[in-house]
Amino acid sequence: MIWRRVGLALVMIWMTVTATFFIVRLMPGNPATFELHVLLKRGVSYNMALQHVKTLYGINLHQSLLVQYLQYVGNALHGNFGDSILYPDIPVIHLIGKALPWTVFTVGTALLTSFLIGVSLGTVAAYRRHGWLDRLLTPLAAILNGVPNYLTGTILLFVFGVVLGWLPQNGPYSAAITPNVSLAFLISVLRHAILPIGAYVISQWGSWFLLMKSSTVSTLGTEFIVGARSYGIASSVVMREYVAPNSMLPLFTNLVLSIGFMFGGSVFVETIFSYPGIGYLFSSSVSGRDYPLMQGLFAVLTVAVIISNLVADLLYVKLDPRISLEDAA
Amino acid sequence: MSDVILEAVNISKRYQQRRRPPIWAVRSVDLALNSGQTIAVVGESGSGKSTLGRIIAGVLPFDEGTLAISGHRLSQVDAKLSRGLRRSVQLIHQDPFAALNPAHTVGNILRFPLNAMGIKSADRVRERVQDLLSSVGLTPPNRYVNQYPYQLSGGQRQRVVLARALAVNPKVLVADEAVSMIDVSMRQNILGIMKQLQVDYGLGIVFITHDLALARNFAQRGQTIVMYAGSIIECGSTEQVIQEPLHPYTAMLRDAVPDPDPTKAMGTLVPISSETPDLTWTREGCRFAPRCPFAVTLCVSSTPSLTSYTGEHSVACHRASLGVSWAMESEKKVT
Amino acid sequence: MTTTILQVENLVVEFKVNQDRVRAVDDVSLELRAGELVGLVGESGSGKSTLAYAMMNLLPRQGRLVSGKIALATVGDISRWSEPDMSRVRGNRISMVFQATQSTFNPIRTLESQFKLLFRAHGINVQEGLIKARRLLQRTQLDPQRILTSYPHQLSGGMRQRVGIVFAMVLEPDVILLDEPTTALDVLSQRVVLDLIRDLRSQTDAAMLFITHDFSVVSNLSQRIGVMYAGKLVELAPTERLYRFPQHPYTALLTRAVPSISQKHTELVGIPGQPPHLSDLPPGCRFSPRCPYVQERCRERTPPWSKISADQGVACFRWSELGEELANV
Amino acid sequence: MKIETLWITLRKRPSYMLGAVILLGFAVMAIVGPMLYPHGIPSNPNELYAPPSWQHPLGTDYAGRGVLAQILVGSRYVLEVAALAALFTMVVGVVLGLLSGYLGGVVDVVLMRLTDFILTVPSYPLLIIIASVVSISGPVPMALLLTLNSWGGMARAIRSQVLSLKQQDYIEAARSLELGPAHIAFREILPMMMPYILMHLILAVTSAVYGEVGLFFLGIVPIQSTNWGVMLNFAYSEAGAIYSTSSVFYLMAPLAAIILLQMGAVNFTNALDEVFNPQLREG
Repeated sequence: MIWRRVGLALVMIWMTVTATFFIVRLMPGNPATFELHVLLKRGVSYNMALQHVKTLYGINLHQSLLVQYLQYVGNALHGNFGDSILYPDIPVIHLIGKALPWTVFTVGTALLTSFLIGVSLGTVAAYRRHGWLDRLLTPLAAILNGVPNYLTGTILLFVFGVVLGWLPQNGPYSAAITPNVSLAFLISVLRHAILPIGAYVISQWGSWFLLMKSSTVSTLGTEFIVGARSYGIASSVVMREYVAPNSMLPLFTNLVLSIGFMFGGSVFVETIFSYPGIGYLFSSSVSGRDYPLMQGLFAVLTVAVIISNLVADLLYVKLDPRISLEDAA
Repeated sequence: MSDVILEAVNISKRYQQRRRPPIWAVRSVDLALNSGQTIAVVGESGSGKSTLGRIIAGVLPFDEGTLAISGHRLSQVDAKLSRGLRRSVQLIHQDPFAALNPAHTVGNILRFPLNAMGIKSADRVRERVQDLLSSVGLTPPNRYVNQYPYQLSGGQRQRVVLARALAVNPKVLVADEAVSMIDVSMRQNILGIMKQLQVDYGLGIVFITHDLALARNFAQRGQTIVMYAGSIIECGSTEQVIQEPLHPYTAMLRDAVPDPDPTKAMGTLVPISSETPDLTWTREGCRFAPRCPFAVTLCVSSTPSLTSYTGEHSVACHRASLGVSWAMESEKKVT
Repeated sequence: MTTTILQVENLVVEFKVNQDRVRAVDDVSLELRAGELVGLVGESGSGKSTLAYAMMNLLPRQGRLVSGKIALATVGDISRWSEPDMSRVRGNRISMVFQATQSTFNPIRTLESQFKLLFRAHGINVQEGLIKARRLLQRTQLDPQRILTSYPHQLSGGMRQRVGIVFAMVLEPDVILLDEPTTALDVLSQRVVLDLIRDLRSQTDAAMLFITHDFSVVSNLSQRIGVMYAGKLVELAPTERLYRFPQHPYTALLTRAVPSISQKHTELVGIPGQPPHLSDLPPGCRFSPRCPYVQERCRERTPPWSKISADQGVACFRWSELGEELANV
Repeated sequence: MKIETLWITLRKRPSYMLGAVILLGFAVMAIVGPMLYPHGIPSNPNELYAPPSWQHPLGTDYAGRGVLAQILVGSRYVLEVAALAALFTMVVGVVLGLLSGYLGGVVDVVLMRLTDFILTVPSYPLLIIIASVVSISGPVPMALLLTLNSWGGMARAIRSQVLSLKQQDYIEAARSLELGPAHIAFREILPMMMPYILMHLILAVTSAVYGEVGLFFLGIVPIQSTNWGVMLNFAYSEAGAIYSTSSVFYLMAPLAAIILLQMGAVNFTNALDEVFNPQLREG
């Protein structure tokens, strides 16, 4: 049954690649043809222009749509999304490769931080329901939970970057430092990452908090907690062996799933902080109408989501003995 | 001889499973019900008794066989074909809380089927609603019309369910464990109403239960069908089936029923294993054989069919039809 | 004369429903003796399960033990004990079997690890404990190896119920409370469980309280039976006496409302009316609105508990005059 | 009767009432706001980034226009799009969810694969790409674009609700009584889903606000009129206000408006939850 899941994921990936092809090829104002016309107008010879479009988009406009499509898919499967327009003559895949570590670093750290904060506070709030912590945090979490990260990012940038001036406003590290393995460089990288990470964490922890709280509350209400107490198991052991594992279970799938979502959400935060990750690359590709780059990024982002979905499914089966892959299908 | 109002012939129901053999919930079941007659269907959970009930009530499609309601034959349940027919068989669910939409008042719950029957004038509807509520003992009716289901007790809810069924002038009631979720002190009241309705309207009743004592109590002068793993393994008049069971499974069910009289010891017959039957089983052999203390080689190699033993009393057991009574053997074992 | 193991005296339990407080258990006294099985029969809302949960000090948040005593012969009155103190006696002094055992086991741990937790909680050598558990499982006609390596959901209802009984008995408690242990089971599984309880009862000195809504389930198993109605204990007597010569009209009507498989057919009658809502109790005797033998005083005053003999009592004004009549209902 | 219950519930807690008042306030603002400035918001080159005053309670922007005035005027577009998007989301989600759950079979498989795909694709990047390829003009296309992002979740949720309601005994009873598919859909299933739909509708409004403001903020959608997203965008790009402390009101006003809206939505949803959840009502 694992193969069925993998198969479904592959179909999704194929659909994504197809979708990106058609967005570029069939959308009104088709960028590939547009580019061709621009080149022809500039006096480039037809063959040269065709060749240029081909390296840009991986599409040979001279051939039939089917052949173009097959070529595009073939290239995409090799990670070849053509060359960038904004950064002439650099393959899209290289640009993505350079941006990816920055996003993985900030998004990963933010995810873990918000998860830990949300889960621990959520547990406390569930145990002390209607206590002061619960009454303070629950409404706060409910409000912050929905607030998008471009708002929190803007506020952080303004308060800590502009007004207080405590932390750098943009870039991955100070321009005065050359990247190398030194403490100064490391500190600079961390200082630059604090605000972007903070933006993610503030808009993310609330959802973990609310999830964990409701999950724990419902676990605490289950019969097996009463059962454990009836066998004389001490409260601390009940908490460790019964409440925590059962409440965390539904959160793990969400954890894996949100990796993909946060990659998508990096567009805003990285734009605000001019942080050179995937999201920044994406928004500059959009404003610069760099379609090959846009296509490549979109495909990579989507595949990341699909793969994390797949991992979540498989992981859940491992974690919860009640679910077999067949039932879950 | 009264007329047959419900006849099921060779009914089967399968559930397909991915990469596994299908589950046979009901296998080749025959059943005929006259007006005013009571048939009790007994068996454990998984015996197919509820599935059969929902099939004959017309709410669950089946795969094989024919179903005839008042002489109209349906090879499969089809919404258009059965227009109006489905109404004549009404299902009484086990859980009266789940059987009533919590969003509607008792008055509306009864008004909807009346409207569907073509009774539209507000006065006529009000009158009928009052009649229906009184006939199930919810008096005075006006006290209940504007109440929501959650404001009623389990027994009262089940009365509303009965009144709703009655609104469409049914010929048959299929009561699926209709009192098992009702408090003991009120069960007999609900059953009493059902019996009264049976007399008043000549209703045929299919009474599905896992409790043999209850089956005996309710279907005393009727028939009893015993189901195991989707098939009928014994049927006959209630007194015969319960007093002189021919199938070891029936005897076990009877022996397992606890008696209110503390001096009565429980019966001695217990199954040799607590394994529930394999519903995907399609090979030859009696499906009860793995749990049967009296199984012989024949039981494992060939499937017994339901054959008449004495008069209307039929059984699907090799040992019974061979004339070698397992009952005598069991006497020996015990003494 | 056998020794008293547990003494419940004038127990009162209240629940908070909306702004009201209702008495789910009202002034109930009961004693359990060594090696004895007492049946406790009542319908929904009679307070029978609440009584058991109160005895275990496992009342839900809205419930509160208002007054009364729960005295274990070995450790004294436990009614006011704190949770940590209670966890020392639960399981090894007083234990409980639940109606739906499948939901009282931790769904994501094997039964073996749950047994281990139980032994560790009470400072018992895990290996010795497991040997004992295996022995008991064998007695219940279950394959110990298979059971111990299983997760709760992998067992059938009847098997789980038997495992639940092993859990409650393995530490040899003084008192075992069985809360509707067969209600969720099929007839044949119920039979197996009842046989098991009968078998274990003869092997132990523990006192058992068997709670059920179905009189016939305990009639053949118990030495004495108590009948509860709307939070009150209305009658308590040796089983055969209670069945043959009921002193309370409710007992008489209830035991006669249950069909029998063995007896000649009799027309059964239900009890008219509805059990009262605990928030809306009638004045005087709570059964008076449904009682065919009701008199004026029954509606005005609550009948006191009349002790007929050492192990028999009834709460009805008319018990001495009605005796004859009730025996022939 | 429903309105009465809502009123009773709202009066139970100040936070519920606050939520309702905030939402009502925003609705009034969206209707009345632009009427206050029929000739546009006057600008005054002598008052750039002025601090709050009686005339401009929230100060002025880089062109000397009142910030509060912009918030008031800008609310209409934002809330109009959000309301439309929520409406479209509800219609598409409910219809597809009902079809998928009620009909089952091939329809279900096809619709659910499609829903899965839409839910898998990273939503903001998808919106951004489409917005950059197709020119968005006016509130309706904008709302449709945002619907693309949100119908999947709604359809999935409605489907699972329908699937579980379909299993209910009272639906089976209605079939057995031959009350008809229209009765079952509209009188039996829909009333049970209404609270659920209503609560999601409110959440859909806030998420549509985030979506559109985000698109304007990134500068992907052509700017036609004043709205909160445009203000944010200008704060960054046109005026570089973000890097100057004097623009605190200009920058923070739209943020505060959005957070206030979210606060109103959360509190009002909690109130609705209490109205509809009978367990809470009883317990």
